[in-house]
Amino acid sequence: MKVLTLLEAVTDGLRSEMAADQSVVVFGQDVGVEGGVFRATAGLQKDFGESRCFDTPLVESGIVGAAIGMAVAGLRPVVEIQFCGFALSAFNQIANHAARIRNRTRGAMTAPLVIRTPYGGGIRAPEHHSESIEALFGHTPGLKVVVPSTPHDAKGLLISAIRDPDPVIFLEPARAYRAIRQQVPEQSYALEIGKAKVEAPGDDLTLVSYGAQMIEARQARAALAAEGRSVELIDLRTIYPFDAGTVVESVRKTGRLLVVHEGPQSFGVASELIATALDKAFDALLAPPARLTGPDVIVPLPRGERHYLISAEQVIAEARKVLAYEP
Amino acid sequence: MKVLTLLEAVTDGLRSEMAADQSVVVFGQDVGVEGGVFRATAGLQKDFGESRCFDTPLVESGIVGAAIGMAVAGLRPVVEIQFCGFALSAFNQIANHAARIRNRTRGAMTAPLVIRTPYGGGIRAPEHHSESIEALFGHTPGLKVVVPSTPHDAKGLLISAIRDPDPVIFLEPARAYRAIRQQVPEQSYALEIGKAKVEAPGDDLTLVSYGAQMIEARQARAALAAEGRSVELIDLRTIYPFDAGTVVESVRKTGRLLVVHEGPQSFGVASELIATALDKAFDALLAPPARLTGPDVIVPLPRGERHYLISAEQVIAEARKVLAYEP
Amino acid sequence: MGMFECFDPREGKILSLLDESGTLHAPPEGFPLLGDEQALTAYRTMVMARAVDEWALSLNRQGRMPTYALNEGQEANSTGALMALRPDDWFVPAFRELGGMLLRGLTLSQYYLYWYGNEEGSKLPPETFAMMPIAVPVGSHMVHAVGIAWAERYKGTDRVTVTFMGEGATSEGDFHEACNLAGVWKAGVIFYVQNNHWAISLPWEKQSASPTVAEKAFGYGFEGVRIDGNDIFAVYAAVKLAAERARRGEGPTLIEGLTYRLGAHTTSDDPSRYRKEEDVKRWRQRDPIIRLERFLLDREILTGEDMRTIRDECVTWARESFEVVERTEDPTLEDTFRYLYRDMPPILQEQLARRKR
Amino acid sequence: MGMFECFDPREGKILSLLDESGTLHAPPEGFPLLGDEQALTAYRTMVMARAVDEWALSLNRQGRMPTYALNEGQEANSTGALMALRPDDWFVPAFRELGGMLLRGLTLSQYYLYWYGNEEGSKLPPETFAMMPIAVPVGSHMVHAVGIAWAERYKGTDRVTVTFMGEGATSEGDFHEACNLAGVWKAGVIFYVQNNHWAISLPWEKQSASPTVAEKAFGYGFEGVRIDGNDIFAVYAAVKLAAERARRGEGPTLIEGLTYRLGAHTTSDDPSRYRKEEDVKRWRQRDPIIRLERFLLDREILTGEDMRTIRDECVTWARESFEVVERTEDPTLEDTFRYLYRDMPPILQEQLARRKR
Ligand SMILES: Cc1ncc(C[n+]2csc(CCOP(=O)(O)OP(=O)(O)O)c2C)c(N)n1
Ligand SMILES: Cc1ncc(C[n+]2csc(CCOP(=O)(O)OP(=O)(O)O)c2C)c(N)n1
Ligand SMILES: [Mg+2]
Ligand SMILES: [Mg+2]
Repeated sequence: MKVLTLLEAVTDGLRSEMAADQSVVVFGQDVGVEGGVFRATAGLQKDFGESRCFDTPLVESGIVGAAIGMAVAGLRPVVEIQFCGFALSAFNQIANHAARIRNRTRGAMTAPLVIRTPYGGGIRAPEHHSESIEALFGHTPGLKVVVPSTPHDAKGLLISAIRDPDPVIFLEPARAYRAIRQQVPEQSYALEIGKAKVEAPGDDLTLVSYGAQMIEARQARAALAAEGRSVELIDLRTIYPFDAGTVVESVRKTGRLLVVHEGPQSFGVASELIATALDKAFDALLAPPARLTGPDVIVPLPRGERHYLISAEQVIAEARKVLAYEP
Repeated sequence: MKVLTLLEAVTDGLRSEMAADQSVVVFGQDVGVEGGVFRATAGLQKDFGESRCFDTPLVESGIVGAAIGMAVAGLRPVVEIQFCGFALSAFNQIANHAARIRNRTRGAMTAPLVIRTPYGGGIRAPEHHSESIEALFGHTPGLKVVVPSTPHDAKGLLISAIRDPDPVIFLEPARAYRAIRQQVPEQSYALEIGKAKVEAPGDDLTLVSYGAQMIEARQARAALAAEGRSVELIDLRTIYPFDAGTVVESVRKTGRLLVVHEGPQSFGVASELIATALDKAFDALLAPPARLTGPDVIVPLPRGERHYLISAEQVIAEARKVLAYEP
Repeated sequence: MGMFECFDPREGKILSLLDESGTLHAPPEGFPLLGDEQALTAYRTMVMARAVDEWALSLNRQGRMPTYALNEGQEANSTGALMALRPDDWFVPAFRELGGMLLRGLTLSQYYLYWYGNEEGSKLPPETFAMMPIAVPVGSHMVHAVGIAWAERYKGTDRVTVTFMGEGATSEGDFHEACNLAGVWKAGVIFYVQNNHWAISLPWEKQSASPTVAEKAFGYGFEGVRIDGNDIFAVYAAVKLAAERARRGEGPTLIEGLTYRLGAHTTSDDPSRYRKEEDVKRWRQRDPIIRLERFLLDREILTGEDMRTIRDECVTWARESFEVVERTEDPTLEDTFRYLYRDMPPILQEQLARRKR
Repeated sequence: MGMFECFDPREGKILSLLDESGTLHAPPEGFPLLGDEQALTAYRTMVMARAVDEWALSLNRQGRMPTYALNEGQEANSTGALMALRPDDWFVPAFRELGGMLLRGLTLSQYYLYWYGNEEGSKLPPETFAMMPIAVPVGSHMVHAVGIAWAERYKGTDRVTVTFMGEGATSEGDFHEACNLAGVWKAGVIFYVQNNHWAISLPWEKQSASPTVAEKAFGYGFEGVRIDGNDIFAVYAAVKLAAERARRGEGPTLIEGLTYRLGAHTTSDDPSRYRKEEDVKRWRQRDPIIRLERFLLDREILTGEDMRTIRDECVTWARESFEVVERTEDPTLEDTFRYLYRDMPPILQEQLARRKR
């Protein structure tokens, strides 16, 4: 075991897969010499050589497109897009090719690539550095979308993502990069994609979140516990294919659901989870499932960002409402 | 009045705004000499000249990006993307610039452009010609997303889209282009964006759809009426900002909701409408709101497309289930 | 640089060996020539491609075939190119490379199956074909070729990659990113641009203000050359030289094959709206097949009789192949769900089960 | 073509007038020269830009300023360019064009406000500034400039448009689409590339295999020229000529200004990880401000005393301007919702109301 930040756990995950599998190559803007703008690839070029970890020109679409070709030719490319907002210039390659090559060729070809990119706000950054676009990827058939919230999950899920036979969008919560330190096993381990985690059991309310927002979700659960309210906290971890089973099972038990996340509300993750819970747990519902999400606005620049981000207090207040609802 | 197809109504709408407003310019691939691959711009170059309607090279991102510049400089560009699947290469320009320029400049600049593009399946086309990506645009703050289902709405909504001070994605249901003919006023008229239309009143079930899928929704309503079930049929018409009020009011009345559309289920339009209805009509619900949508798969090529498209029979069957549900 | 020194496109030079009369002109020193046997193979391939197109067109008119894109007039480009490559070299097509696909051993029925609207038509195991499926989003596939070329070098093979595109595709941003990456990586890739003068209704002159496509290569630090794309000998020579260069690790080459789309853009298009019959007529004189026929006759490699036989065989094969297609089972509901991921996730299993009811 | 004939970048030519010793060399026939008064304005502008950067850097170190991108060493590029243009010509910047922004009348406090993290910093009424806001997605804004240039021609004005980008931005697909459209439309746009040799940690040699950025222009059918971007006279002359050409309706020009990013990429970057101090030192010799100072002293347009005064004024102005920023109200919750659409739709009104509770 060693104590790592989420950021260090990402590097550790890359390192262990690169050591284990020659076909894993890491590239993107400034990932080589510089070791990444967040330092997620620090030391990899030095230790594995320029052919295993290298810098590319400023070409998001080209990076993903080339990775598709490499993957079809048998490699396991892991590319970094500096901020998820810049992945939009690669959206055509991601949605129209990476996500489709297996279906297009009836399984004759696959694109087992990983696109790593930081997402989310709260880092006092310029425009386009704070977006949460997981739902855009989740709505795109053929992609897997993973979001770790802890160092331990970050390493285990990244390793699974690299080994996955299909393209995986690996969204790293920038705000949590250095916020949490945790014991992480030295050796390599894989955590199953598509499985949510019941982080803490509870009976009165099911609270679902993921990524950096888990920080406030945990604080809220603790505060509510102090009030004698028992909240079951679920870390979704995979946006697609999401773990409806775990969420529904919990809702059938608690009868109350609150989904909290940063991204825009409309056509977002909370809406999907609520519609799904409804399909399968309508009769068990004691209160209308609730959403506490970012509004349908553009993430404000640093001086206004507090109006956008969701605080523990807001989670607590919303949870109280759901708990107080009388059928 | 004149009888027009949806396609002709689009041309008519373009024509009347071009005649009314010198700042309206129409461009895109093959829209000039050729008059568009679907003929939506047929005759416009001849009648308004090359400076008002012209062809561009093969540059989706460039078309939208240039339109943004023109719009900022005071014009009203209306661009065509040949099929919505190809709009993904312009997604960065659409989401990171067109949708943001007003907020970025605190209202000092705006990008009042319209992106017209056919969407949806059922036209026996090659890959990438049959997608439904309205939810991707709907999840992008700063955009308006409009989908007409009739010739009359197509003309009126397109005129509003062109006059709108903000960017509008105008999705034209390719399967409905020539399927319906309808009386359309000669003169120019604008229909409000953001308003759904209660196409037919009913008491037992609220059936919401839009675009080409309205064809089967109408058939289903008729069939169910024959069984003595009264269905309120709502044409959503605007995907964003969608008309929650009209949908909720109807659901409060009927207590039952079924949303039907072609696009993928997860993080889609039906999920959003259901989550919204829940927020505001939970106590009025007699049955779990239901979704009948495209699965989370890639639209099959023509020989398999019937497995993807939703038939009137399927709508009827699903509606019967919702109607039969006993609380 | 220098391989194509004598054919700098910026000086208006064009590589052409077999002229319209079927006369073969001596190539410059060191330029490879198709042998008689190869010329014959090329001929059979091009005639087959032509027959496949003609039958597809009539099937479309009969309502038996959906939208289909024709190769008519452009056959020499992919045919000559694929003959100049090894069977294990990667082939990343656009959608008008039927000749090349036939040379790769793609069965006609599978080719027809694709256009018929069945994904099985693109089921192309790399170890069998080393060929990517048809890419519908114009201009988006060349960057895949660059990635493939990078991967082969990484794996230590000497396989090179050829990717095709139309002149219209060169306007797309991904063309630029592909060329720039190829230049920086010195990737073993050949960008073969079929400049057929039209992108649906847009003529080449309005596609770019650059006098040629070929010279765009210099802005990426590699060489571009313009050739007569209706001249099977010129295509073969240029691609062969570019491939040798790529194999030696000397990086990419851009080849602009001047050709012409004799038919409609696809069966859904009506070119009379935007171009004059005269222009088409002029290009019919330059038909790559007629030219090769004259050559083969002069050299007495084939008789007119042989040619009629070959054409008849091709027509028959085309018809028989399509009958196979019409007898082929349509994709099932399961097929629609099965290939999204290697292992179908529970959410798709459930959506599938629900559809089955 | 031909305006820059004598400076074909493909022949290694570079336009430079004011050398590092401050000596002004006679320009070629017909090349405009900055007058003494203008040279003075340029100097004040560049010194101001430098002072603004230095104060921002120290504010960042004090934790009073978030991530900030510096202009140090590149000031002559946007300063010279904007001096060569009319106030109503459009200016579409990247994010290292402080000199040009100051010449456009942007107040320092508004400039600081942007980097401070307040959208009000980008509130730029076109009729006042004819300037687009800073574009963060690298390479994506040049195509806006092409659209603006098209619109001005359509409206019948003779306003031209200049857009700036770094050499790294030229790799993005949108650069290609912008140049191609500009060529086809003969748009009145000037592509000014600040080749500061670095894109964060990537050196220009690894950004593209093309020997120069300038020659990329020829692949789009227009001219490109390489100039000494640390030479205010060369910048002024090149942009002036390109602007006249654009105004005459003769289309776009690409200007590659050779310059250097003396500081870190942004205040969050540590260049010691990827580049040697020697290189930076060498470029410090070529500092555009020192060079101009020598010229102004030789010509006795300014004394050392004057210069110290100017610098002190600038420092004071910078500090005062930032105090204004720190006194500025932060955006309100309403502001976060108000500017998505001209009229706030019900769904946003409701989300806003809910947040207020
Ligand atoms: C990204 C994209 N935009 C538009 C289309 C529609 N389309 C199909 S082929 C074509 C023209 C392509 O021209 P070119 O690249 O010259 O190839 P050619 O058809 O001449 O062989 C267009 C516009 C498409 N398939 N993909
Ligand atoms: C599309 C996009 N990708 C990545 C980034 C992160 N980024 C900001 S500036 C920069 C380097 C830009 O280099 P260049 O264009 O040469 O401009 P310079 O910084 O040298 O002025 C990068 C990679 C971005 N802002 N946008
Ligand atoms: Mg073409
Ligand atoms: Mg740079």
